Order: sequence, then structure tokens, then C-alpha cells
Amino acid sequence: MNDPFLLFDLLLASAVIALAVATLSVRDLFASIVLFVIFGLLSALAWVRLSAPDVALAEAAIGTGVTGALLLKTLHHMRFVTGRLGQDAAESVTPAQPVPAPVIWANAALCGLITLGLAMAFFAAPQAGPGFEALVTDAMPESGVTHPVTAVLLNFRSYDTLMEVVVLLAAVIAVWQIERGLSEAPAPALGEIWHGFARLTLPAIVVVGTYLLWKGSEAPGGAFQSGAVLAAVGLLLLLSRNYVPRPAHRGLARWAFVLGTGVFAAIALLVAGGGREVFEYPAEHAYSLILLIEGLVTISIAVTLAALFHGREPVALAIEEKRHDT
Amino acid sequence: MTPDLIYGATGIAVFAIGLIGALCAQDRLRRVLALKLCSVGAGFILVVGAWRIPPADPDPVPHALVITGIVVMVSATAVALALIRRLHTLEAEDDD
Amino acid sequence: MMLELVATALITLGTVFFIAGTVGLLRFPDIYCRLHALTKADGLGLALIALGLALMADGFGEVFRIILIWFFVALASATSGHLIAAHARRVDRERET
Amino acid sequence: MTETPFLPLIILLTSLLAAPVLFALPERAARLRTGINLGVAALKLVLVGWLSWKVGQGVIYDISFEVLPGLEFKLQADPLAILFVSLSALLWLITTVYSVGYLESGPHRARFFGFFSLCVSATVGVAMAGNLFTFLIFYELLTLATYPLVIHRGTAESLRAGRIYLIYTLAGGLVLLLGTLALWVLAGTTDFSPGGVLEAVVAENRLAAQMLFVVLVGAVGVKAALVPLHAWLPIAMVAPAPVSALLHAVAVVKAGAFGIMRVVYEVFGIETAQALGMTAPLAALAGITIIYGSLKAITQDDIKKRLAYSTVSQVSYITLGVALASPIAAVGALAHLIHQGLMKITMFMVAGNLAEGLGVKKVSEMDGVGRRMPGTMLAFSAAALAMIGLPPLAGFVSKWYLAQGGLDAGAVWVIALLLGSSLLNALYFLPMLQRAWFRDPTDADAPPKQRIGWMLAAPPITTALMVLAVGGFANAPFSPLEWTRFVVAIEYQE
Amino acid sequence: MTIDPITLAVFVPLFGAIAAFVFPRAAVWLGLGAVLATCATVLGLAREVLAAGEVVTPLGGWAPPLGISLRADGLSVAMLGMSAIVGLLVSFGALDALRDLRQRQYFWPLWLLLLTGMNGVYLSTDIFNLYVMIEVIALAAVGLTVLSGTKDAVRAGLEYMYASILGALLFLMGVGFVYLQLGRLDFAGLIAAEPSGALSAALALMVIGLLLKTALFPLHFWLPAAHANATAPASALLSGLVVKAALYIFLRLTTYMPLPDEILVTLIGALGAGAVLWGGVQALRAERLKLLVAWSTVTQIGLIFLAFARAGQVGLTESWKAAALLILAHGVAKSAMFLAAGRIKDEVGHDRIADLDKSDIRPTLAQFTFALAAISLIGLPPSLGFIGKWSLMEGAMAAGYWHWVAVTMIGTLMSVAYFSRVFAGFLRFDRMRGELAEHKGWALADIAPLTLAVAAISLGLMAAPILSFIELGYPFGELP
Repeated sequence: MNDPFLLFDLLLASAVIALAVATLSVRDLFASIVLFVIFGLLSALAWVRLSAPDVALAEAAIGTGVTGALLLKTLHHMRFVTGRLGQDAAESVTPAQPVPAPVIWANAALCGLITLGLAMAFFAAPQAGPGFEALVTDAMPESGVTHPVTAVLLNFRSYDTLMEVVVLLAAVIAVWQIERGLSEAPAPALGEIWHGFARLTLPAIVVVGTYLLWKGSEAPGGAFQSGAVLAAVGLLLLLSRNYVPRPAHRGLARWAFVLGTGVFAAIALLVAGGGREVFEYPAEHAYSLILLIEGLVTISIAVTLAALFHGREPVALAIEEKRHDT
Repeated sequence: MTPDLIYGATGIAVFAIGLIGALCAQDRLRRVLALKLCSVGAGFILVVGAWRIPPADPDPVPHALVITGIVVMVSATAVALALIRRLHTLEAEDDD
Repeated sequence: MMLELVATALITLGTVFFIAGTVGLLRFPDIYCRLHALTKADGLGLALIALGLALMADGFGEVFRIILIWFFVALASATSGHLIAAHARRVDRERET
Repeated sequence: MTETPFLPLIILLTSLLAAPVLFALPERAARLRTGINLGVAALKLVLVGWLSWKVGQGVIYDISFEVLPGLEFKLQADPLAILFVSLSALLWLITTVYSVGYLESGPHRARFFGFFSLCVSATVGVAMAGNLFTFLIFYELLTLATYPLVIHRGTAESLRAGRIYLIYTLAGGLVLLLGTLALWVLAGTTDFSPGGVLEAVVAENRLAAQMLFVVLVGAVGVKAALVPLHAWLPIAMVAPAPVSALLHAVAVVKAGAFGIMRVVYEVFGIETAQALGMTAPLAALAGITIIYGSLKAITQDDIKKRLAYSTVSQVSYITLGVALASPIAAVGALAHLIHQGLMKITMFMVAGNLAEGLGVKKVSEMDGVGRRMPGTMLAFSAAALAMIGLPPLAGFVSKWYLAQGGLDAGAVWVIALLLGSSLLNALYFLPMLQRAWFRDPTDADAPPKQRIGWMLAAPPITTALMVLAVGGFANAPFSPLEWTRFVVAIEYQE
Repeated sequence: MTIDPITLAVFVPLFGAIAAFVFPRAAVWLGLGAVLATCATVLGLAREVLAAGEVVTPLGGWAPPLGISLRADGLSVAMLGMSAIVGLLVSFGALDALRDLRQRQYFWPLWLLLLTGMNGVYLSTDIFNLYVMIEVIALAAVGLTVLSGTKDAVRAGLEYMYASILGALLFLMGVGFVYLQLGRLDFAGLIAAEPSGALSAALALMVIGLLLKTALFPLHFWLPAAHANATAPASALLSGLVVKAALYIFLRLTTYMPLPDEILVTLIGALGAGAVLWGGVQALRAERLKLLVAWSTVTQIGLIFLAFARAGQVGLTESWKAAALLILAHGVAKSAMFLAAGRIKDEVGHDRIADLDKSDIRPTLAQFTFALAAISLIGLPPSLGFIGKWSLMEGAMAAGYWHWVAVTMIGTLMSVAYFSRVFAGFLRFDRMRGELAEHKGWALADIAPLTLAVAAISLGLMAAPILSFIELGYPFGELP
């Protein structure tokens, strides 16, 4: 096939692989993270090429954007903690026992074998074979939405999606649990320009997020992408210290975390009965129910992702200050 | 040659690179990155599987699955990173 | 036809600027020079590409969106350039003391 | 004909349910504990009496339920079981009295009596197991229940002994598990039935059957202290006296010997075992154990060690009687199960009394103890003489039947063995009697270390009287010997 | 509104978790209530399964392969029941063991999310759904692992997290290959599938991922530290229940996609043997009580895989029943043992095995409980562990695979050896520095582990009904 895009595909694929190697092999962790972010964006681009714009959006926003922010925050924290001890902050911050070279080679050989096996299996597998598309097409009219991915996420396989939100909930509970009483690395002073930028972009991000959510029922977008974009608002607020979490906000935060999951699950149960199964939305209300669920889930996702970025649970300032002193 | 084969191979390669990293990386943070690479590799395979020869629309179900996978992975990453931060602090306090 | 030619020319020019910026990023000696090359060249490259694309757009809506993209990307790159420079300066000062 | 099919279960449960209660009682509640102990022991004895009566009349008790498909937990009260159950129920009561006296002020009494109770339950279970699977369950329970008793003192020495005990018996148990499994896989059943269940297997795969015999007898042989699997027994004598009495006379060693009976008579069947050519080597092994144990006993100065080696020797009489494959020898073997129990428990209780009352723990310290503790030493003397085989005492009766059985089976060497063994018995018991009665106490004026209460003094005397009785009235109805003949008639399918 | 117990089994703990998280002050009571309600739900489901053999609910009314359906059969209800009942008792144990208020507040939501995930696994019929469920389990489990907040716990938790993520991603990659080959992800699709290269690759990926999650030697490296350093109730849940979820998926997968080669079955058996021996050696060397117990988990997992391999490919159906018995036995006994070990540590103040006998405080009932649990883990009659080992060795013997019998026996002897180290510490009294302290030897908190331990022992006598229950709905592949 002489698809002119094939060259582009090959270039992109090589770039993705090269970036993956580079991410793991550069010495400086910061560079590593930056390379990873580029890697993620290029992967998203590749997925656009494979006609998966929803996935690309999600990967760019969550898999790369939020993850990158989390990684940078962690790196900052580690350097702060190590730097406080008067060590050279620029060096690798984790005390590492060197892995013996034979082990590395053995692992590499193992992975090589696995790769070979997987590649063989992959090329032997049926290509572009039939999947769910016929089933999805048949079921679309009853789904309540017109965008197939959204229909899958919030109707056909809404159980998976509920559990996915549960994973997020578990993550935020676990993070709060893990970071009990952990002191925070002071955020860098970002200056006036940053604040101006934040002020200017915040409303725009909110609009974009809402638009994505709204659009999700008929076009690429939806709760997760929108949640990630809205989470960016939280990130900006947190970074610019426009919003500082207080202990008093804990209760509200808890409610916000569980809002999406709770309502999603409750609706799933409430629609059951009268011959309908759990999760079986009555066709006439399907659209509004899905929109309601998506809206609330978006809020939860946004708040949860922002909370994951912030890390520790807001605690009383007195304790915090005491910890800083010691 | 079609894009799905190219990107399928890419996915497998990325997965393998991540796997090596996850097994060999010395740095805690880098191991998280390696695992993240694995997840992108797996995402590639599913997206490639969903791809259909152009006039046809791709299968939406794997797309939904990958989105789920991405969200799950960010959750796991967040927890792993929180653990790293905590552990690092504990070790630093210990050295004091 | 004419429009298309102009658009292609603009996009190509934009790409050239981008490449130049990237070469600068890779070749220049210190962080400030690199930033200089990157922000300047990329800002221009972006504008040219956006303009080219806008010429080829289907309707006003799309043009509007391209303008928005240009606006926000330019804003973000300017801000981040500033932040990086500020950070670099701070680190340099710390190193001197 | 079944009347109260649950009677065996009730007998089992009396002591099994008493155990948790005893565990839970606070240390201080000594009176209550003693009451429960004695009450349950007496109740059990009564129930066992009732059971024997019923079984004597031909009632069959058999209760079972499935544990795995086809594999049953099964209790049955056949005459052979009754023999062992009666022995343990009777001696349990006596040992309980003795233990109460012995441990009056010691620590951890709740734990001790709890495990004591469990131990007796396990023995009863071993006796009434209706198949090898059930036997295995109680056999292991016996190990677990006796371990804490062996290490009751909690010293380094007792823990070391306990570890050795545990290794030997659990390894034996594991081998028994292996054998049981193999039996199950080969024969499709583990039931005990006179005549055995392996005829078909033997015809098909003789070697497998022979190996199975070795494995099973080897496994129970650990507890029966067959040479070379006996090493744990002398070491385990660090246990408190009542525990030693229990180990040697009622529970552990006897469970092993009883297991050999079950395996030879009811898993293989005596004829099959003979046909496999396995009985003769077993008899030879028993003979070696008899002589070896006696020889070792002579060289021991520690009283309990000497008694322990004596047990090694004496218990093998039972094995010998089984292995000779003659009904008459079998009578001797079964009777010895009872007789040896009575004799050895007497001796261990006496040894305990000597240690408690006079601080005498070694043979060389026994000078003149007869005068200082006449009752106790009379009991000891009776048991020792019986052990040597002085007519008409208990030991004589069993040896007589064994010898006759030997002749019956055409194994003349058995006579020589028995004579030699009796001589050796005399060689290690008579010096003890001689020291006790005919030498002056080395420190005659020394006051007794501690007064021996009736709870310590009465039990050995009681059992000694029984030793006299079972010998003297051997042919009376319901004597052990009579019952033995009843059992042998069944096992030999006459 | 009538809702089947099968969906409630997932939703009840989920709502419990939400409630316990939102109302931290009432977390204990909400949590306990939710676990109790889950027990009731499982009971209801068990009744339905008893009546019908299997219960299937297509969620959302969409039948597989498009939708996801929940399915319960005897085996899954047995696993649900084990989780619910063990979980209930561990919850009671947690009332006392978690003294710190903050620990309490986080324990309940995490534990209930864990239960949600496990119940979801046991009812799932879709491999992607299984992936999401194991991630729910992983995150909640890691949260529980580091509940104590000590450095060792956090380090172990991080190691656990890496292993968990990697295992899940391998599984996800496998899901991808299944989709490539079949275009569907439900169990029915797997059953109907013809063997192919992509499916073999998928099976390999998923199996490796699951073995990593269930910690089969040599992929067990993360387990001992994680289980040894968690707080006692968390350890009990992790060791008793969590590793079983991955095992269960392995069971289902190998039933629906039989391992293509006898050699693979033998290989898995060999890994099991390695686990039994290596875990045994490590348990013999362990210096701390909880570490010893954690290594014993490694050996027990190995034993379960030995049971899987005991009769080769031919006997797989029957072998799985033996393995299932061992899974249940270990779940009950190990949770009892970890709770008891935690009690001992709490009372004595440390859990160094060598110094247990120096303590003048003897928590007798906890020690007794520990011993009872050990009896089941060693495999002494009449415990459920014994019945499991019996089945294992029976099958191996019948198939003539004596090497598996030998390994099992060696493993049993080793377990006697390492547990008797602990018993010696309990029962030795001549190394104490002073008099035995006035200590009543028991506490209300001992009741939960004791109940579990007694159950572990006495369930052995109920093995026949248990077996006939788990065979309901033909989970082991004999289609009606």
C-alpha cells in the first residue's frame, strides 16, 4: 500500500520507541520525565492516526498530563527532602543498590524473548478482524447517546466504568492514608506572570472541560477527558496557591470524591426492577441519566485527580508547622 | 503494510522496554516510568486491535477499555508515587 | 488553488522555524540562549502554521478555534519560557552564593 | 443389632468436651478441676463398662460419615477396640488421681489436664477407629496432645526431648499418612475388617503390597518403639511421672502396638500377611527389639530410663505375638497389651513417688527405700516380678501363651528368646528390689523430702493389685485373657 | 425494586466503603455493618446457587460479549463465603488490633473496597473486568499494607505496588491479545476458541501476571516483607484472602483455556515445589514471628500449585478440587494465624522468635490459637489443610507422580520444624528474667482468631459437603 502517511507512521513509531528508550536511559530524572511526557504525547498522536481520538485525548490529558504533573511533584518532593539533608540535589535521589550486570543482561534477554514471542503471536493474529462493532451498531439506538465510545463506557460496559471510578476512589483513599502527617515540600514561588497566566487560562479551561463533557455523548470526549481537564484547574489553583486546602475542607472533599461513584452505583441499583437488570437504564431516560452520571463523575474525577496531585490530606496547620520546625 | 502492524510492533516494543525497565531500573521513580511505558504498550495493542481498514469505523469497545486502563494506571501511579514520597521522607528522617 | 498554495507555503515556513528552534535548543550553549531560540522561533512557527491552517479552514468556526489554539499555545509557551528562565536565574544565584 | 449407635461417640466426647472446659478453668480453681477430671474419668469408665457389656452380647456399634467422597470418618466398637478402650479408661482414672496428687502445686495445671484429657480422647479414638483413615486422625491427635505434656516442665532439656519426640512421631505420622493414602489408592477402602482388605491387591501386585506393609508397620512402629525407631522413648522420660506412665502404659506406645495389630489383622489379614512373607521378618525385628531393649535397660542407672528401655523391650512382646501368626500367640500378645499396661504404669508411678517423696531418681540411690516407703515398694516389687514372668503373675500369663504360640507356629527360637528375655528382665529388676529391700538406707535419718499423699500412694498399689488379679484370675469370665480369646476368635475368623 | 444478591455482593461492600469514608467517625460501625450485610448477601446467593446450580445476571441487560454478566457457581460462592466470613472475623479482630484512631478510619474504607474488588473477581465473567477488579484489589491492598506507617512497611508496600502493577499490566497485555484473536473478552468466547498463537501468548502473559500477583516462587519476592510488616488484621486479609483472588482467576483461565502442554503443568508444579522448599528454608531462618508466617504463605501457595499439577494435564479437573480445598483451608487458617501473631506481638511487645521465651507475659489463648492454625497449615488431621493435602497426595499417587508426594512430605516436615521453633518459644519457661507475670492469658480480642482457627480444624470433617457445594454449576469444566 502506498499510503503517504505510512512514512509518517514509521517516523512516529520510531520516535515513540526512541523516546521510550531515552526515558529510561537518561541519567537525569527530570529529563526522564520530560521525555516521558513527549513520549506520551506522541503516543496519543499515534492513536489519533489509528482513529482513536477519545483514547488519544485521555492519554494526553490523564496518562501524560496528570501523570507528568504527579511525577514532577514527586521529584520535587524527593529533591526537597534530600536537599534539606545537604546532599547534592541534582544527583539521582533514590539510594540505589546497583543491579549486577548479569542480572540486567538476563532480564534483557528474557524481555527480548518475550518480545519475540509476542511479536510472532501478534503478526499471526487476525488483522483488523471483527470485534464488537456489529453488536455496538445494533445496540446504539437503545444506548441513549450517539457516540459509540460513550455508549460503551456508560451503558454497555458501565460496570467496568463504575469500577474504574472505584479505582480512583481507592487511590485517593490510599494516598491520603499513605501521606498521613507527611510534610510538604514548599511550592516554588512562581511570580506575577504565572498568576496572570493562571487567571487568564482558568476560565478557558473550565469552558473546555465542560464542552468536552457535553460533547461526549455525540463526539470524542466525555467524563474522563473532561475530568482531567478540569483537574488541571485544580492543579493551577494549587500551584499558584490561590487555593490552599484546609482541614475544614476535608469533609467536603470526601463527599466530592465519592459523589460520582455513589450516584453512579445508586442509579445502577435504582433502575433495576420490573424486569430490568441493574445498570439497565430505561431507554427513554437513558440520555439524561447518562448525562447526570457523567456530570457527577466528572466532578469526582476532577477533584480526585487534583487531590492525587496535592497528595496528603489537609490537616490542621498547627501540626504542619510543628513538622516543619523539626 | 498498514498502520496497525507498524503501531502493533511499536506497542510490543514499548511494552518490552517498559518490562526491562521495571525489572532492572534502580531508581524508584524510573520504575514507575517503566511501568507506565508498559501500560502505554498494552494500550497500543488494544487500539491497534480496534483499528479497521479506513472506510470502516474502528471498534469502540477497545477504545473504552483503553480509556479505563489509562484512568486505572494514573490511580496506580499516584499511589506508587505517594509511597515513594513517604518512603523517601522516612528514610531521610532516619538519616538525621 | 491559490489559497492552498499560500497556505502550504505558510505551513512549510512555519515548520522551518520550528526546526530552526529545535536546532537552537540542541546546539546553543546555555539555558538562556536555548530558551531564546526556542520561544522566538517556535512562537513564529506556530503563528505561521496557524495562519496557514486557518486559510484552509472550512468555516468561521474552525478559524475561530484555530485562533484560540494559537492564543493559548502562545500564552502557555511564553509563560513557561518565563518560568524556566526565572528558575534558571534563581539556581544560578544560589550557586554563586 | 444396634441399640445406641452413639455410645462410642459419647465415650469419645466425654473427655474431648472436658478438654476445653479444663483449659478454660483458671489456675486457682483446683477443686473444681479435680472434680471435673475425676467425674469425667469415672463417667467414662462406667460408659465403657456398659459398652463392653453390650459388645460382649454381640451388639455392633458403627457410626460413620463421609469426609471426602467415599472416604469415611468411622467409629466402631469391636471386641479388639473394647480391649484397648477398657484399658485406657481404667488407667486414665487411676492416672488422673495420681496426676492430681503429683501436680498439686505445680504451674500450668489447666493446660496439663486439658491436654491430658485430649490425650485420652485420642487414645479412645485410636482404639475405636473403624478404618485406617480415622485411626490416622486420632493417631496424630495423640501426638499433638502428648507433646505439651512431654515438655510440661518447660526447661531446655524437656524442650529438646519434646522436639525429638515430635520429629519422630510426626514423621511416623506422615509415613502413616502415606501408607493410608497408598492403601486408599490401591484398595479403594481403608476399612478395618477381619481378614483384611488387600487380597485382590496382593494377587495383582505383590511388591506394592509388601511395600505397603513395610510402610504401615514402620509408621506405627515409631510409636511402638520398634528398634531402630525407638530412640524417642528413653529421651521422652524427662516428662513428669504421670505423663511417662501414660506414654508407656496407656497411650502412645500402646497406640503403636495396637496399630500393628490393626494393620496386620484387619488391613492385611493374618493369612495375607503371612502369604506376603512379612510376618517372619516382623517377628525377628520384635525379637531383636526385645533383647536390645533389655540389654540397654541393664546399663541404665536412671530409674525412669531403665523403665523406658524395659518398655521398648516389653511392648515388642505384643508385636511378637502378632507376628507369630498363631492364634495362641495372639492371645498372649493381646493379653500383654493389658498386662504390660498395668505393670508398667505401676512402676512409673512408683518411680514418680520415689522422686517426689525421697528425691531418689537413680537405681544407685535406691538403697533401703523399701523400708522408707514400704507400700509403694511392695507395689513395685509385684510389678517387677510380674514383668520378669513369675507365675502366676500377669507377665507370666502372657509369656506362657507366647511361648505356646511359638511352638504352635513352629518357631522354637521364641522359647529361647522368652527365656533369655526373662533372664535379662531379672537382671535389671532384681538388683533394684535387692537394693530396696536388703540394703540399709544410706541416710536413714533423713526425713522424707515430702510426704506422699494418698493420691500418690494409692494408685500404684491399686494397679499392683490388679497385676496380681489378672494373673491369678486369668481364666475368670471378663478377665482380659478371656476377652482376648474372644477377640482372637474373630481375627482368625474361627 | 428487587435486586439479586449477586449484584449486591459487589455493591454492598462498595456502599459500605463509601459510607465509611465519608463518615470517618462512624467508620467502625458502618464498616462492620457492611461486612455483616455482605455476609447476608452471600448467604442469599448461596441459597440461590444451591437451588439453581448457577446464577447469571447480565448487567445493564446487555448480554455478553457486548455487556458484562455476573455469574455465580459453587466455587465462586465458596470464595465469596470465605472472604465474607474470614473478613467478618478479621473485622472483629481489627476492633482491638487497631488502636490508633487514624488507622481505624482508613482501615475500613480500604478493607471494604478490597472486599468489593474480591467479590467482583469471584463473580466476573469478563477478562477486562477482571483486570479492573484486580486493580481495585491492588490499590486497596497496598493501602492496607502500609497502614502501620513504618519504614519497613512502606518499603514493602512499594515493592508490592510495583509487583501488583506489573502483574496487572501483563494481564492487560494478555487481554489485548485475546481481543486481537477473538474480538471478544467474555469467558464464553474463551471456551469456544480454537487454540492459536495469539491465544497462547495471551495465556502466557495473563498467567505470568497472575503468578506474580499470587506470589508463586520465584515471583514471591514481594510477599514476605509486605505481609510481615503490615498490621495484623491487614496481614490476615492480605495473606488469607487477597492472594487467593489471583489464584482464582488462574483457576478459571486454565479451566477455560487449558494449558497447551503437559510440560507447562509440570513446570508450574515444579515452581510450586520450589516455593514449598525455598519458603520452608526461609521460614526456618526467619527471625520474626510474622515473617515466619509470611514465608509460610509462600510455601502454602506453592502447595496449592502442587495440587494443581499433582496429576498432570489429564487430572486437571479433579486436581482443581484439591487445590480449591487447600485455598479455603489456607484462607481460614492463615488469617487466624496472622491475627494470633498480632495478638502475641501486642501482648509480648515484640515478635522476635528467639526472645519469645524470655517474656514473662504469656498470652496463652493467642498462642493456643496460633498452634491450632499451625495444625491446619502443617496439614495434621482432622483440619481442612489435612484434607487438602490428602487430596493432593491421593491424586499424585494415583497418577504415579511420586515426586509430588515426596515434595509434599518434605514440605510438611519442614513446616513442623519451623512451627515448632515458635512452639518452643511459647512453652519454654526457664529463660524468663523473672516470675511469670500476672496475666490472665486471654482477652476478648482472642475470640476472632480462635474462631477462625477452630473453623480451620473442624472444617476438615465437613470436606465432603464443601466439595459437593463447590462443584455446583460445574466450575471445573465438566459441562452438563
